[in-house]
Amino acid sequence: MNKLVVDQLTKSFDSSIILQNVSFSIQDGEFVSILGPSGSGKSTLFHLIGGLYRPDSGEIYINGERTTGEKGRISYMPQSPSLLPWRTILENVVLSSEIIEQPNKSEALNMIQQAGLEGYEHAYPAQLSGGMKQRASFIRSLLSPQSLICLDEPFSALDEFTRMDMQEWLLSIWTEHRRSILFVTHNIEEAIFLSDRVIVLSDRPAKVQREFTIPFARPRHSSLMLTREFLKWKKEIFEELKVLV
Amino acid sequence: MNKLVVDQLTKSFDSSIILQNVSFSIQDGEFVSILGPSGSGKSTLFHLIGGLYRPDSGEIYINGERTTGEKGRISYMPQSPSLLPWRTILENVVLSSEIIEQPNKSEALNMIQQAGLEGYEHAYPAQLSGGMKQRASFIRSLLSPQSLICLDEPFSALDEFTRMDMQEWLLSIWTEHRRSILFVTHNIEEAIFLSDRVIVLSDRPAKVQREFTIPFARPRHSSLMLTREFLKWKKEIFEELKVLV
Amino acid sequence: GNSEEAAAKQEETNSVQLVLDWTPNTNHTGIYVAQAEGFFKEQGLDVEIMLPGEAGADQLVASQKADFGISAQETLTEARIQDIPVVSIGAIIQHNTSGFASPKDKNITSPADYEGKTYGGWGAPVEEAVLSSLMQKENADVSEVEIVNMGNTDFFTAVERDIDFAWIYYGWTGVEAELRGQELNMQYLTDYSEKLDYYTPVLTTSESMINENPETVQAFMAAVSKGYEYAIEKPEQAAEILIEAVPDLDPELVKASQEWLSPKYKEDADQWGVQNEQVWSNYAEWMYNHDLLEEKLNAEEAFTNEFLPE
Amino acid sequence: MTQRFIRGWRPVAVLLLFILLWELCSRWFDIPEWLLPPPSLILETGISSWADYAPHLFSTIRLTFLGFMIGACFGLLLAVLLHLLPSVREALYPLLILSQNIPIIVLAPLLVIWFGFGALPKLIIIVLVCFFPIAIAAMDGLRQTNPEWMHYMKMSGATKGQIFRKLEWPNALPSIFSGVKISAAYSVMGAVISEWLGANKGIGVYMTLASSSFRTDRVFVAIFLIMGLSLLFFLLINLLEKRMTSWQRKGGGVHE
Amino acid sequence: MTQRFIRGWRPVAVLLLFILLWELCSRWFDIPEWLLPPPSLILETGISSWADYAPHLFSTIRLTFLGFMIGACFGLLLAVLLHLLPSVREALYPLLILSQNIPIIVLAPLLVIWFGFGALPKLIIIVLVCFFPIAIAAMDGLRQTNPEWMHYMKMSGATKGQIFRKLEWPNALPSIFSGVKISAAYSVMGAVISEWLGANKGIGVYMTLASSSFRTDRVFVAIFLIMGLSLLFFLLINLLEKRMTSWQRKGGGVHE
Ligand SMILES: Nc1ncnc2c1ncn2[C@@H]1O[C@H](COP(=O)(O)OP(=O)(O)OP(=O)(O)O)[C@@H](O)[C@H]1O
Ligand SMILES: Nc1ncnc2c1ncn2[C@@H]1O[C@H](COP(=O)(O)OP(=O)(O)OP(=O)(O)O)[C@@H](O)[C@H]1O
Ligand SMILES: O=C([O-])O
Ligand SMILES: [Mg+2]
Ligand SMILES: [Mg+2]
Repeated sequence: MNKLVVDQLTKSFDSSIILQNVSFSIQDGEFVSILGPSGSGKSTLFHLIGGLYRPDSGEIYINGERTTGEKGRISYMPQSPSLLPWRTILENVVLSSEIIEQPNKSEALNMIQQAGLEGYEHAYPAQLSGGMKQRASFIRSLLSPQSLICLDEPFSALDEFTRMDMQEWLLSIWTEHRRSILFVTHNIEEAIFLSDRVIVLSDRPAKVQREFTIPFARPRHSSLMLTREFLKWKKEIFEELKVLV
Repeated sequence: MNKLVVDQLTKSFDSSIILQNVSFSIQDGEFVSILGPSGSGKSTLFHLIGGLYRPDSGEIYINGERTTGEKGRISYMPQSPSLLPWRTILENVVLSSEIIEQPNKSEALNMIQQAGLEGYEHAYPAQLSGGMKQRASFIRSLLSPQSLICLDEPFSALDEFTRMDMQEWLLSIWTEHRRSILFVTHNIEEAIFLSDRVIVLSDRPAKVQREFTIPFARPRHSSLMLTREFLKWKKEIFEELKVLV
Repeated sequence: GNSEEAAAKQEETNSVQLVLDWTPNTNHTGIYVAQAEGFFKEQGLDVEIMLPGEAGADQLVASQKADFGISAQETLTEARIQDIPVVSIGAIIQHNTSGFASPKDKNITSPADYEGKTYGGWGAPVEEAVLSSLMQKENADVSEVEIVNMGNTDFFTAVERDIDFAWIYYGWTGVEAELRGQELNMQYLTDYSEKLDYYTPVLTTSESMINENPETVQAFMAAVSKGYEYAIEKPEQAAEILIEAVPDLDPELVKASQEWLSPKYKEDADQWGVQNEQVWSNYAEWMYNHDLLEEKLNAEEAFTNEFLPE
Repeated sequence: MTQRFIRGWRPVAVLLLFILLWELCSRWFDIPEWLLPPPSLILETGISSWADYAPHLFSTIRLTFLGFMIGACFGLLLAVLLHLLPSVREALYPLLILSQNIPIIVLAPLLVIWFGFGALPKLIIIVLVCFFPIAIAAMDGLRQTNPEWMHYMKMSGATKGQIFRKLEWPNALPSIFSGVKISAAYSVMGAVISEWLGANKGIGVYMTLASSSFRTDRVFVAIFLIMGLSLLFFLLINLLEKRMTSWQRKGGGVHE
Repeated sequence: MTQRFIRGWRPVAVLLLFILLWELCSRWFDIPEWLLPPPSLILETGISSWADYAPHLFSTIRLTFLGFMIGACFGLLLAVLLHLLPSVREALYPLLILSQNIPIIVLAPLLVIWFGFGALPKLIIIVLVCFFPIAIAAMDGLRQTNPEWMHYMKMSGATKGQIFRKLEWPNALPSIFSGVKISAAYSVMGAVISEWLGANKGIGVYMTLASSSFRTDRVFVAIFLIMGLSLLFFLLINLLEKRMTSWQRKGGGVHE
């Protein structure tokens, strides 16, 4: 079944077209990454899926229902952490679940620990480093009960090791709970390592330039990244992106 | 001559020690990168060098003068773009030079174009994508007349190609104007490719774990990254960081 | 010496200021007549008429921010007890025209009827004392009256609601009632107690004015007397003059009020403005006896007739 | 454009409705005119006695405008000063509160005695009324700067003056306008109250005279003038605000 | 702690200095007591006539407190309502401005006719005075939410109510407190003015009587009571603000 169908989306701001006839879909339980040049419209695409604004034309279907312009259908991690400064980290991470149901504090505390933020449960966002805020925002999206998770560059502010930890953690959660994930990143390796499919968006106006289906079996181990097959994929996607910039 | 000397810096927040006896120096015209786990204290180090707050102990010397706690001695690009929402992009990028001297608008316009932001000179920050804001913030730091530039993860929100463009551009400006650069990044390749030296900070409390002097001749070409020598360096630094996390 | 005096005189004769006690009304007609008919000018005076606003005429006169003012005997008595150096230099109306008024349908015809009724006042102790004085004559008990503070609410509004009777000046509010066709019952203070027949309003000046510029006071009173004489003789023309000077007043009310008030300015006195020491000491004594004054008033110092024209 | 036009008419429609209701109530319940005259009578009086009150009106407008300007400038200056000198702020803040609690009845004689009957004491009263909301709102706005921006400015070596001009001031503008709007709403009333200090001209005087001769219709004409004036004033400031914070409607703006 | 103590005493020191100066001026320039009594005399009268004014004082405190509470709640409620219903806001905003320009002199008779001489009309006046700064400041604060946070909340499916409770309200708190402080500063004076509507008790009554019998010292005792009261009130609200926005002093805080 299709978790998400994006059908011929077009969106412009102030007469300049940002997205033009973008179409793709995500299967139930699928992990799909989006790659594309900076400013091409990835975040805008998320905003449309999340119902923040309506597309100029085209439709969005989630779980088979037409949800164009409807909010509250996805779990969302924005590109900038967007933590509320008057809430502690614990209060911030439960926000997404608070909106929909009774928040589960013990699960939240557990996740905070997993993300390496123990000791900061009761700190305020201003007391955290950039990467720590990003992890808090990440936890917040994971704690949402929604089955489609849209992550907008979730690990951009993390060092390689913390990033790898987070990636593995994300994969384990994803496998365990069979959620569908739409993932924006600028890191090609990350996209290949995590995804079932990688979608490459072209520059403004953004169209789906190409889709890659990544064949690696799961569970994947980080050693995968050193294999020749992996490097081949990396190179291919790299070349695809190169022509765009 | 030493452009910057950081001497036995110690800093704690609320009784938890963040930096402990951190010492290093940067030669005039040198390009030094700092690597370290998320939350280790890299941004805090920048804040101390910039004089935002005083260290608990230790001293900072810029151009041979003791400048501990003095502001206005460096050009600074913060980790989050921190653009002023009521200023257009052009007005934002000239802010750093406005503070010190008469801003040079034509140079600014030129740089905006170089960064791929032409057409957005008169847009407001809210109209830009995450990566575009980061580039604007980057331009702002380059337009400052200060000779020591501190960049805090300047390219984290950029796709690989835009990032490479920016790196090359940064190097060309650096060579041309012989400025000294202190560069925080999470990308090991980027650190090696750009730097004369790479400093690895340990996790909290952060100390200088190790310093690597990168021997590659300049000008460097991106093909360098595919050489075995480069990969050897990458692996060495990778291993050094690995033990920290 | 001489030239200084002349210069001083020159200055004073050029301009003096008069503060009213309230907004302009028919109590002030003589002053506006003197202004309009040039009586002040004849005396070499250029008079500016000011409204007091919140600033209170007595303090302004005492502090010489204004040279002359309008006040009333009861106020001036209290002021003098507090060592405020103001002096009354002429009674504008010979007898107290105030009293307790109520709409006819309330059936209040004598102070005895106040029992069980609600009085609307402004919360001053003097009110209860006056009520009590009136009611005692009829063997009624003031404690049977409910006294409510009605603040700045006007008479007509107040009696529409919880209030049965209030203290008014007939010459303005009473006449307005006539114009509205609202029939009133009125008990004048003077009908019940001689001691309450005090002067209200009066013209005032400061002690230092009297000491330093007696000629100016003399000249001022000469002109004002002439103005009030005119108002007594020609009420209609006088009313027109007031309406002309203050066009924002209601002309109907001014005319009717003037007609009612003109004969009362002088009434039974030999001359407009004369004051009797008896009146001053009587009322002060009454106040003192009712615990409304902390000390006894030296009545002689409170007023003077010396500036009235021959 | 037409949409803006329609939106602009909404409040006008509500006002008209309100006035209509009032007129109807006056007629139905037969409310006496001396208590609450119907709008039609007020309009009539307003038109017929234009010549009577025009000089009063202009005098009040002049006074209000001058007083508000001085008051706003004073409030802003004070806020800036107290913002830049935190130790002075703490010492003077309570005095600001006290300044709003000096009853006119006490201040009036003192002001007249010190400054006579001229324009000065009246201006002082309007300034006293107007400076306060601006000062408080501006101080609060100036304090609430995004710390990230502040850190950037400080590390870039911006002087106190530059931080103020380039960061704190533009950042505080919405708060300041909030204060200015409150002040503007009070300014006309402040002028009217100040006229009770003793003036021979002004809407306040006109109203007092009308009230003392029981001309309720004229009292209401005065009120309508006061209200119209302050509304006009408010709209002007709103317009200025829209112009000066136009960036808020770009991008970051309101999608819905 | 001791530092806080020292900071708290700074304004007190300024006040004491001011009072000292006043006392000295009174003596040097021999200002008559009926015009401006020296602080020493005011203090003396204040102590000796405590029994006289205590009931007045308590009556005013009760009235102020009740009126302010109702006014603040009303202002907040109105702001929230108008914020959540933007079309109603545009229609009613001008009426809010107008409400601040109804002179008490006009309102008073109407209130008396409708509600008599009880507590209700007085409360209405205090509410009228207090609700406005709160309503304006709250509306402005509620509008100024960081669009990033707003986008997050909307996309997460937060209802209008949730956005309000979890985002807009806490975000507006500093602005709201700014309004509440302005209102608190006005509330005592509002109560005193409302007592002119007709009251048998209250500082306003005490002051009017003192003034009409030229007891300037008592008038000043009343003023000091009014000021003291509003200062106290203001301090309480400041304390509450510090508690409710304590996060502002953590981390994001003021480094210097
Ligand atoms: N509110 C807006 N008003 C006007 N233009 C906008 C607005 N939001 C986004 N844009 C424009 O839309 C384009 C795409 O922006 P978007 O944020 O979707 O890019 P992105 O692909 O997420 O880039 P990045 O990788 O840098 O985050 C940009 O050119 C941006 O200028
Ligand atoms: N204002 C503050 N108050 C308290 N703790 C703080 C404050 N600022 C930073 N810290 C703490 O200092 C540590 C280092 O923070 P810093 O921002 O320097 O990390 P960083 O190395 O830049 O991390 P990142 O790579 O995630 O940006 C963190 O643990 C953070 O919680
Ligand atoms: O002082 C008054 O606001 O009436
Ligand atoms: Mg983006
Ligand atoms: Mg950092």
